[in-house]
Amino acid sequence: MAIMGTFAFEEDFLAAAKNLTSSGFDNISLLSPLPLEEAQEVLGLGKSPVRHYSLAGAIFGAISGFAMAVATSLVFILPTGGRAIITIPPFLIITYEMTILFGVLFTLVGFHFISGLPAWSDRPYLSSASVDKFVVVVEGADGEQAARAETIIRDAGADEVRHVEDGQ
Amino acid sequence: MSTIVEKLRQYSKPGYYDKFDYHWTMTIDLDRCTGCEACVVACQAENNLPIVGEERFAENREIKWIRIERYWEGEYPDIKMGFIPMLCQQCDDAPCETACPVYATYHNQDGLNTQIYNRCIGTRTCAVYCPYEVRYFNWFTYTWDEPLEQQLNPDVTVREKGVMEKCTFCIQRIRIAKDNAKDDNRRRVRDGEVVPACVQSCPTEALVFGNSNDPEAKVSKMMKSPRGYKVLEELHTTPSIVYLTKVQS
Amino acid sequence: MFDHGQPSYADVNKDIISTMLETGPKYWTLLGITVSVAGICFFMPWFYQLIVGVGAAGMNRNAVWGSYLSNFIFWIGLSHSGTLLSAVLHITNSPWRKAIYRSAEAMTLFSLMTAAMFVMVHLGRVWFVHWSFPIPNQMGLWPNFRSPLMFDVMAITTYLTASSIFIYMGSVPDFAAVRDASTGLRRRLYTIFSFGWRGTAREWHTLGWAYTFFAVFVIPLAVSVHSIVSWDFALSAVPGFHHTIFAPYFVTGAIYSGTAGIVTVMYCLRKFLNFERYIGQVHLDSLGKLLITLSLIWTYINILELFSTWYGGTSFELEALSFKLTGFYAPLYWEMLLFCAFVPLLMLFKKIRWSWNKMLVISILINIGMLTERFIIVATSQPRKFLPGAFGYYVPSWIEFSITVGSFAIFATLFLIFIKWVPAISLYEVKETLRPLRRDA
Amino acid sequence: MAAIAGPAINKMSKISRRDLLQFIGAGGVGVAGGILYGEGVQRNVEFLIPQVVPPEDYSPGVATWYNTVCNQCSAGCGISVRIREGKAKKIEGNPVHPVSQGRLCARGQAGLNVLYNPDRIRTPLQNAAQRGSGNYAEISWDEALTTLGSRIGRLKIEGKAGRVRLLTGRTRGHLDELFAQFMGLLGSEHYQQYDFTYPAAIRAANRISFGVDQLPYYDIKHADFLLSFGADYLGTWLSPVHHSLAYGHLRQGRQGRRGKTVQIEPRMSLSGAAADEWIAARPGTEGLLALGIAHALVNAGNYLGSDRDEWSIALEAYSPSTVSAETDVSEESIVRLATEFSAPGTSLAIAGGATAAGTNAVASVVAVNALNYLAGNLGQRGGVIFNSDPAFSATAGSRQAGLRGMLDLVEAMEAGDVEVLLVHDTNPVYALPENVRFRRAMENVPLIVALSSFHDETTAMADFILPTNTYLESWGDDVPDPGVGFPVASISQPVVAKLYDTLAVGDIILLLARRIGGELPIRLHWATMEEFIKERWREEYELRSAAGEDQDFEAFWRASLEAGVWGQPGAATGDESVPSSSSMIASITDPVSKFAGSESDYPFVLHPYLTATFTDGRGANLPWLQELPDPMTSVVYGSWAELNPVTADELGIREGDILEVESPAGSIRVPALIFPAIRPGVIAIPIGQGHSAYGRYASDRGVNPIHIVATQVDDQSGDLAWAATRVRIKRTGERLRIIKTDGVTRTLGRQILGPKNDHA
Repeated sequence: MAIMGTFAFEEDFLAAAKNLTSSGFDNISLLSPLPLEEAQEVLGLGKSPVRHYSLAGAIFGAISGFAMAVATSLVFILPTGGRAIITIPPFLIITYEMTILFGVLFTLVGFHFISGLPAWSDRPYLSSASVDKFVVVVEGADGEQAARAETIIRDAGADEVRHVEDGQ
Repeated sequence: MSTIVEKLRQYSKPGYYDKFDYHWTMTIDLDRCTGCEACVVACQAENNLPIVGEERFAENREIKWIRIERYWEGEYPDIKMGFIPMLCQQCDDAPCETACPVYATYHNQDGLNTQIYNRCIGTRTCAVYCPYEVRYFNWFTYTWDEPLEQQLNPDVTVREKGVMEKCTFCIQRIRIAKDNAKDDNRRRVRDGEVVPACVQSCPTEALVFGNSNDPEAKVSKMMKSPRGYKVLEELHTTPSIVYLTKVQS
Repeated sequence: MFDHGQPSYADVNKDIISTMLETGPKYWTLLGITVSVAGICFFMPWFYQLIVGVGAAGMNRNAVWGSYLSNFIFWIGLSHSGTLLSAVLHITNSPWRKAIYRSAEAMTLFSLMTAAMFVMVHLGRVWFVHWSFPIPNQMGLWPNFRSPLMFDVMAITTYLTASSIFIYMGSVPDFAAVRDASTGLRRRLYTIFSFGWRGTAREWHTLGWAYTFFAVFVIPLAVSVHSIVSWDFALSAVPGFHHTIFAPYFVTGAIYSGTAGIVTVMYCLRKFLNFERYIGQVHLDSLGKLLITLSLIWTYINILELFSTWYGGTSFELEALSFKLTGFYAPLYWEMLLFCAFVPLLMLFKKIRWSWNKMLVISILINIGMLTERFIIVATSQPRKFLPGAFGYYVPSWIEFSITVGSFAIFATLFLIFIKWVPAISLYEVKETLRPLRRDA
Repeated sequence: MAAIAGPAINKMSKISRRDLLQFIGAGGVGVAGGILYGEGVQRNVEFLIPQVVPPEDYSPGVATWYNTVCNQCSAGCGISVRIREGKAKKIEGNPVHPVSQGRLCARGQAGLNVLYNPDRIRTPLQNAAQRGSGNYAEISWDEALTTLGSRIGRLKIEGKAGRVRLLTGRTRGHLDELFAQFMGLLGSEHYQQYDFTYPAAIRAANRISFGVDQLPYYDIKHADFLLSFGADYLGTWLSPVHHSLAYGHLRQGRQGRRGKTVQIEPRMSLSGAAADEWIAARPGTEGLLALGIAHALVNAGNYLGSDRDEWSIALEAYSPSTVSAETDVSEESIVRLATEFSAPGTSLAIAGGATAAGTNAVASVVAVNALNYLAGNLGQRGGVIFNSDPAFSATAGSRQAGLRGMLDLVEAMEAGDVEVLLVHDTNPVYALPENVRFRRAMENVPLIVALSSFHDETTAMADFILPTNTYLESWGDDVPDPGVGFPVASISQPVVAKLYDTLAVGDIILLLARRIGGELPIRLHWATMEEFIKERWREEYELRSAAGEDQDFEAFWRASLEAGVWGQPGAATGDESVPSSSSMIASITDPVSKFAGSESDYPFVLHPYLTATFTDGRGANLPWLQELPDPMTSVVYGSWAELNPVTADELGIREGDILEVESPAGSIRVPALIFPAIRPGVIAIPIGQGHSAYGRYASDRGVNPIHIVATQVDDQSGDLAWAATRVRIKRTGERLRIIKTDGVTRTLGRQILGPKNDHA
């Protein structure tokens, strides 16, 4: 059982969100057509752990990149141009590129883990949320809880409130 | 463990990690060279260089592993002509080698700068990097008018379109000489036992070829001549070909 | 910010998504043209060249590198428009970026692809190109990481990967919007594209962070890519190539031509997708200012290059210099200076900076200039190396010209396909620039 | 390879073992796309061993080397041919042969192009349409020989054998003897040779000066000072390879002694480029210059012979001052040359090229001979050494027709006195001036038979073409002329099985003799040329074995075959006896060439020159030589006319402007080339191109300057004075790109030829 409140105005939407959190609803999601700093603050989202992934990727890339270059020259001991077998400067360039490559890839992976995407299962959603409506979704609330949530949302000035079964 | 470390240390030093048995070297005495171009034909015959035809020459796409460059000095009547045979200098610090992304050209045990045709993907970077412009690219797959192909040397590959090629110091001859040396249990090839086609043909004996690791070899003696110099020395490609200047009287 | 009054959130969705859903005959004819030009001018000559050999092009002993490589540099350069620009502006969060960055990044992606095509065309034995990638194979072949060309391979593959991820992640919320606006197969497709994006605060938050990191990675990458391309030349001893200035020279040139490219694309988007409402004077003006700055830097570096060559004073360098300034290709050189150094100065006048048509002309001239610049670098240095006996010159063959033309068609084709699959303007970021509606409003 | 340890080598072997895998790999790639697939796979199948070092399991086949004689020019170098799987792969000099000593010139090595030339005639041919149409029908040998045999036989019976004529190129050794016998037995004294390059003047001059009718051995090798009057001894003169060897030795072969060379010629040749001093005397006055030097030499009292007074009288008229005015060579340099020439140490003067091809040719060479005499170079090491003892039959030279002989032949043909003309290995239609009208004269000959391996301008007129083996497929022998100072004879033997239905010239003659009948078959009883040669060698051997040779002939024969040459290095190096000077003094005449065409109408002197590659045009059908950049100009494929830059500026001529070069005898159109080392007022055009029918590589390419040479005879030698024609040039306004491999021919101050501070 989930309750969805649709707002036309950003300010009302945020107000509703605040009230809900302050009155102890923790399982709420705030759908908006554009990123809203305030909404994220309401949910108390601080620094995203994505950055750890980026760092890990970069480090991994750097090491593997350099390792690959050195390994190659040691496996194929083919002297070229009188240079050393292990020639640092060119290998640093390879390292550099690999650092970035894996940094990006890991960040991508990180994004998916943290945001929980892809998630194609049908979750409470209103298509207008991608246009101009702001939607508050309160999940796992039932009976008296639900009623409270609904009132809070209505008070905040929702255009409409609807009840949807979870996992529909 | 220590050996590994020490190998790594060794490998991170420039230069070659191993003392070669051979360092094939050529000296070219410009005081003997008459520019007759016997060497050019000798090379063409030995190394299956294509007959490219008039249009290709017009397009500057001829293939001549060794060519004679000519430079005038002065004006009529006090004018002099200087010939200089130009072929792959088999540089020890060859700019072309580092350029190849697929190791198609590298430095072999005899100090030769070798081109592996079937590894080449035709980026042509080596030719751009070569200051001596002695690398030649197969813009097309060349054919021979029957029965001229019967002359082709079976010891040398015919190159296909899209690969780079260049002077090899007649490596096929070197290989045969080495095999012979091996057969009669000599560690090294005797001096003068093997010479490239150009050296062999030179009517004035201007070209001398040999192993400069062997101080007794004729080439080692020639290299010591006060007239000796290397072309474009300032680029520090450390060529394996030493020229002896023409004496100006 | 908005020349024609502020649109509502709904308008934004309608205006932008409609350009994807409603496809008129004009689009199809345009697409038809670009596709056939690409086929006839690019692929047919290329296949011919594959059969006879690279000799089909005009390159010769004196210049084994030709227009294929100069085009390669040009397209790589063009690619610096998007990712770099959008990333930099994202981090410095300048609002005017938001309307244009999507298509700018698309440019990046597609010009990179075009550039990659030119590598293929350039190679003597393209059917073995996979040997230049670190792919384990039965022959035990493995690339030589000491080679500047390997730097290229690594850099460009990384760049391609990174910028495609960059543009895709930036578009995920918009894919969701398209999903919601469409039905049937398209809806199902975009459900997949959008990963089932709902636009929850958490999703926005994660995306924001990830996106910033992408940007952070992409900026140094973009810089390194063109530096590395320049090193293909600068690492050789060839007079005219062997300059320490080359890396900044190339990078500046790249951003320069890229930015000019954006102006051109903006113009087209405005014209053909009626985005007048979103792409306005402010964008044009800021781009114009950026272009002036870049042109000045570019000119400065050019002068530096000439100077250091002259100061080098060796017979080699001086010959290369005189050949560039007075030799076979001198007219091209001066044309380049005119288009890239002098014409852009016109943008100092607001009148010109604010006129779309004038800016279009200037931006195109700049890119013509840059195209010739790349060509001059390749074509004037090689034929004048160290041994005068091997001096010569190089003239592109008609096949090279045709392939050059075809490459633009390829780019256009990709772009046309793009605007039908991805919102050419970022919906949510435009919305960010709109004043939020208030009850009292 | 395993002999040398080391990772790099292991890698190399790995690479080679990868071939099949690579094929598979490429196949995998191919699946990606049609054309790439095709390319990837096909190429790899075709070149399964395409790499710089052959794979381990591929052991280099063993090549066999056969020694024989080069026939590409008349130097008679010994060559070794490398044979693999029955195919000739490479030609190199024969190390034991005294002429080539293991070295070989470009032309000699291009002999393989002769053997494997796509344009070779593969079966006997009979003219199917009217002459010159080049329209031939194939016939069998039997048919051809029977027809000819009966035709000639009838003439013989009718006693008209004199109406049969044999014209060959420079033929030496026992083939020459066979020809002579054949014609003799036939009853015709008309066996002549025509070779444009034959140094008739030198021979005649030696007869006059020294009373020896031969080409002496010029010992350049040991000379300290070499004075060459127009002789391009490194490119085309007499024996280039041998001279090159000598030159190398002269320059750097002796510790602390570097010989000096001076070249006197209007246009710088290879030898001129090599010389320390290049003097462009006024064309046609080189002989005069020689006399001037002689005068200075005698006056300076550097000649101490008893007959010095006679000399000074004879040379009175040629004081340096007068000579200087005539030759445009400064007085002091004449005197200097005289001193240097008579300075201690060996000196040598030689004459050739244009100097020996004027109307004054013999007189000039005589003058040069005088120089050698006065400096005491005769019979000396590093001087002129007479080949006292040729191995055998060095008489061939005396059959040289020269221009006079050819004019007689033309006359005879026009008068209808020639019934049958046998032509072999000579191309007079090409190598004679057009207004000799040789070609037109041939039309009056009822039956022309060409014995040749290739179609050329002369065979185009033949009714029958009998295809001959190339020199690499035939038996023969040769005595190098000039010799090397001691008796030498070389054997030439087939090195490969003949490629086509062809026969060696000797065998054709023998077969023909059989068909003709009469006493010919009895006297010429040998089945094959090989048999004939062998018998002759046996006779020679027995003759000489009296002079203390003591192995049996078979052994000797085998040894000679193996070595490809027989010689007596120990033998006397010519007679030291200095010939009497009286005849020489008597023969000193004013050696100034008379040019055809007045200076006013024809302001330029035409200087046709032989090139090291094509000589008299013979080499033009060899692709390797067509693709060999000209040593002095780097031009490939085609002709050009060289002008001095100054002259060119005056006339506003740029490289590539097509000029009409017109002489009193005719005109040709040829592109101009600005050549810095040519005397102003001289136009130099290389000989060799301009063939109309000489195979795919030579035909319709360039021009033939011989055709516009005025037909002037040098009276004393009877030879063509091909360097005595004046021309005028006109710009046609058309242009033609001259194909050169050179870029810029100045060093631009780059130290390419060595550091500027030269070690002298």
